[in-house]
Amino acid sequence: MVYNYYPGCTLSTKAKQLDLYAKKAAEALGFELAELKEWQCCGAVYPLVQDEIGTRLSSVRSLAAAAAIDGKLVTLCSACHHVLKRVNSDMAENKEINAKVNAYLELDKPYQGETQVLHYLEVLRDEIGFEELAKKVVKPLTGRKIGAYYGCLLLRPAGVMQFDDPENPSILEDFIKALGAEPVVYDYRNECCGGYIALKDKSSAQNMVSKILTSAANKGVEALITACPLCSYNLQVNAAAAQPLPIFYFTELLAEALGVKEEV
Amino acid sequence: MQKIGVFVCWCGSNIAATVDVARVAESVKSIPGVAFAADYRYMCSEGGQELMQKAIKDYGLSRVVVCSCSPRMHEATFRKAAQAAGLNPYLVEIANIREHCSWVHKDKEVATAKAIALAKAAIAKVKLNTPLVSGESAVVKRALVIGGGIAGLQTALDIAEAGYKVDIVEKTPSIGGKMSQLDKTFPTLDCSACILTPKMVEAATHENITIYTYSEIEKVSGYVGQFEAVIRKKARSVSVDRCSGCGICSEKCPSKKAKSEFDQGLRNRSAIYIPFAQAIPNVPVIDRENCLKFQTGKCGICAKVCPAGAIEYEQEDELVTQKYGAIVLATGFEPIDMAKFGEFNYEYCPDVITSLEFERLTNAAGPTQGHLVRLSDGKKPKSIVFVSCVGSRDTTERGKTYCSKICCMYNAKHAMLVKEKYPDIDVQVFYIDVRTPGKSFDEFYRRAVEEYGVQYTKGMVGKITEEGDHLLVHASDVASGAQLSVPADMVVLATAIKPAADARKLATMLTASIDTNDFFTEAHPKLRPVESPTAGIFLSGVCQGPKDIPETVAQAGAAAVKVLGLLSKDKLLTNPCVATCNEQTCSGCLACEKVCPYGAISAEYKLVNVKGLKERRLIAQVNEALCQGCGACTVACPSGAMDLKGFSNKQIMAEVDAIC
Amino acid sequence: MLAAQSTPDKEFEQLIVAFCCNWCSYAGADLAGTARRSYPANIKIIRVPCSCRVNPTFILRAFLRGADGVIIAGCHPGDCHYTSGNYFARRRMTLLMSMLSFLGVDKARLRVEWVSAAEGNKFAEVMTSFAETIKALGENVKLRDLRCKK
Amino acid sequence: MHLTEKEEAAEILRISGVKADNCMQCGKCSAACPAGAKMDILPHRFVWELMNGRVNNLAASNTLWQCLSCFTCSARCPRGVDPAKLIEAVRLSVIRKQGENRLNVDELPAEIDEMMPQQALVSALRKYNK
Repeated sequence: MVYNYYPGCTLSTKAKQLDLYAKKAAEALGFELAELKEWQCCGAVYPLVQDEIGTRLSSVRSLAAAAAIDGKLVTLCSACHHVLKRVNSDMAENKEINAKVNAYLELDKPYQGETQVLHYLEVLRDEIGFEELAKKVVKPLTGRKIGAYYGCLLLRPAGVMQFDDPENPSILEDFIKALGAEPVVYDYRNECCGGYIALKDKSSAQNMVSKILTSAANKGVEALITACPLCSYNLQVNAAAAQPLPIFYFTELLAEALGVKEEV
Repeated sequence: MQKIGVFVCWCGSNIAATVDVARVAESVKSIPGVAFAADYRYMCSEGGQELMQKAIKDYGLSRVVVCSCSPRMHEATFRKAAQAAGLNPYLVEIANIREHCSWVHKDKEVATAKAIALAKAAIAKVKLNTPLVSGESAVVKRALVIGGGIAGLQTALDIAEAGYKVDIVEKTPSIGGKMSQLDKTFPTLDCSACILTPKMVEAATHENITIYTYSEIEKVSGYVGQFEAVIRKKARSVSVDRCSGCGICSEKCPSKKAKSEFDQGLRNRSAIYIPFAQAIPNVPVIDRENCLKFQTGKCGICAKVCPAGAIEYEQEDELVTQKYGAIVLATGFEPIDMAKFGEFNYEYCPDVITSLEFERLTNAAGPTQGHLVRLSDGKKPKSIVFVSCVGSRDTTERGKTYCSKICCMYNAKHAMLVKEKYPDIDVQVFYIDVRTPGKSFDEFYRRAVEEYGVQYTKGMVGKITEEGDHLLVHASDVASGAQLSVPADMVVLATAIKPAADARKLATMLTASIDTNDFFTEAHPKLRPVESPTAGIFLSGVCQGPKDIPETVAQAGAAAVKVLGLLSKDKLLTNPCVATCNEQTCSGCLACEKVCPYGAISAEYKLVNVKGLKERRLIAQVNEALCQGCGACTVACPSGAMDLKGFSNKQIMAEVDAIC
Repeated sequence: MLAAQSTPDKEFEQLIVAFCCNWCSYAGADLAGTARRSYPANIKIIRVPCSCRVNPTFILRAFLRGADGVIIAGCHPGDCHYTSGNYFARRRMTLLMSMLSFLGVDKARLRVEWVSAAEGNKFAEVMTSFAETIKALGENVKLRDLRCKK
Repeated sequence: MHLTEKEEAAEILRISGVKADNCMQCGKCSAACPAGAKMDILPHRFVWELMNGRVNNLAASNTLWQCLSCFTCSARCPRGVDPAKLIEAVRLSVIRKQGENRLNVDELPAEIDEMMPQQALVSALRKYNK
């Protein structure tokens, strides 16, 4: 199986590991991530108002490109996934946005939101299956207490993202279980890390991150996993007074459990 | 030539403000057959009816059309009025120019034109109406009440007291319902069990009442006055006759891991169990899923210890068939599931509980003997937060759009009971609005604030987190516009209520209407609140909509009165709008028989007059007592022989022609 | 896609016939009235005991007489007052729709909807959306008996 | 063309696509807003002002710059109102005016560190700059 793949800008620079481990793990699991030829930055934040058309265009170009191949597009970065998925939903549901975007882009075939945007985790859960994944694990992470840090963008708004229960998600816990480790549920796993506020107001980010880390540590979490480069950054850099925890991209643990981490 | 009278109602300004009623009357006058047309302020009033009756006599009217509100509202009224003036009641047609016209259109021109079109359709139809005569059917003098909570018990008792037989079918092992789980009741704070148990005993000992517990309705057929229900008596595995209720079996039962349904899962029960001390009947039931004897074949201890030899492992479900004149639905409610509301941490924190769990926790007969303690560590809480509207007034797919109605009052009750017993516990209630209409209700709530010092904060709770050994309630204070983080040892969620899970299944079985929330629909929201639109089906208690105990009891009594009104009749008039077969054209193919849901059509050899010759042919025969008048057969009939009285092919075709 | 559609020279006066079953949809229409939920006035309701009472010939007759659309509204599946009438209606109307397609008439001119007695809002929404569909489809020219044209 | 405050509020509601009238002021959006500690106008209050046709004090509020678009408010609202979209609409109405950018490109180098991902820079520029 070959999936169209949208890496996004951060995965080519600061978050290379997220991308590399994902590709290695995919190989071990028997699928391939084929990078879209000419993808552009998704814009990092979803334009929340209806009259922002220009900021939706780059996402639509990638979505349309995937539609022209086989109609599936796999993402890894939470932000890219969020933006692509929501813009895609606008193209399918919002007549006004659809008409304006198509009028501007003049694609060969008007784009109607037909591409299925899949997060890498959804590929694992829905296309491969965690049970299958568990069978392919060669170095189970037995005894490790891992906390899933979901953050915001994968889960909310649930109606559009259709990813998991936004208040009580389980996909990452099931993933951790499949790798042989012990998932630890803590209260702040779906709370915001502060995101881009780290630029303008570090203390806000520090306040939020310390709540997350403390909540996780109190439940006995030994390491956190995430799918988002910005979350990963905040959790590491803005820990402030809280006890720091090792932060991994989920793909790194995946590669480790599949025995392909060393190859990177 | 027909002489048709057309009466256009103003309905005060309800119709007249949007429809030019005079113009409607004027414009139909020229239609052939219309002998009289007039408009009147209120056709349903005595004056309006007199106007119609006078016109029938003065003009020798043979047909009547009333342009007014929905026929579902006043068709019966106008038919009766016409009948009093000597006209067959089925020669009256209604043009619905209120609900379907004046109330949904704003432009007077447009609405008037539509009203005229609807009047013309009714005139076209009424020309083809034929006089119809109702048949009669007998009434079985016995009522069925589905549900043995306070609603069902009250309805059954009222019917039984009037001298009629009633059967109560309750799906759990005991009657009593949700009220038996409650500790105290608002606004009087009297003990729930103290007022309920006497009623349970009264019902159980009443000579006119038969109670089927641990039983469910399997099937219902028939119609008003003549229902037939099949009741499945689930195998109790214990003989009701021999058991003395001593309880040794439960005590000795080695399987004690099942969650007690009655205690909301807060304690375990044995596999053979009586749900609660005052249960009626006071006879245990074996929960076969958890019984070692049934699961492994080994054990059998209960049979060995039972001094009465009442244990019957070989018992099987039993089906009882019974005829009833009327059926009352009293299926009650249950709290919604908290699974979709992860932000309240109900799944992970034992000290976040629902209000019904709180009732069990404060009940002297409950799992803690009434001692208010935390489920996590058994310690007495120093502070409790109550959260209102959890899932109520929620238009997202997580919750219920309606107000659950009882929560504001029980929150005040719970808060007050805590303060009364433990003045040192801090109690805070978070609310969106406090809704306390009802006798002595607002006074009750204010007492919690003014006398007991319960802190009421307007604002919703957004998240509950665990911080060490206590909880942190993240809420907002809407009045001051601030965020609050309130430490609490226990949080009680006032969860929305929803109709019992089997309501939908019963609605389908009984063809009783149900709304989008699965509450049973009443025949009219104001004027017929305890009747289902389906004749002979009545509604009692929360299955019709959220209610507290006083309202439930009042409605239960009202439902009983309606049942008595029905049972006191010896005969009922049947709907004369039934199918009829034209023997001349019937080919005897019996396509009609296959689609009839009531088995009302049979085949019969008959001598038929064909072009002057008598011929013996197979003909479809309609049993008018069984036919309910749906008309399925009329469409299935390939020869067009089958027709429906009151909604005949010609009549509907005439309406189509008049409209198009 | 929208641009491909030609706009008619002038608004045509649509005519829509709605057959409503007495127990659910007619009551739903009543509720729409009680709740003052507006819908286009060119929808005229004919009361039938059950959606299964609607003979396909009534519908064809309406089209012949110049109706631009016909809608059958009945109880939700499983909720039929007569247990199974709406299932008959559904099957019959599916067949009628394919016949309409065969005749070269857009089958969207005929619609079957389930509206319960409690769904006043839905009744108004369904009628409004059907009227929009018919408006987009334009006048019923194909099936109309031109001699019936008023 | 100069809009009155009421017209401006109506315009905000239009471009946001949010039905603010569905709000019943329960305050659930504000209750657990992770950025609420530093907001001068909490989300429920923000919706309330717009429902009542007021926008001027919202445009001057720091809520615009504190909101992180984490959508916690949107996810928990029992009435399907989306406060995050309303905040974004007002924020845009401010930075679309000339000279109102909150973050300029030349300020960036001073704010970033070695580890900071591109995603943060792009997001911040999108949110604070037009």
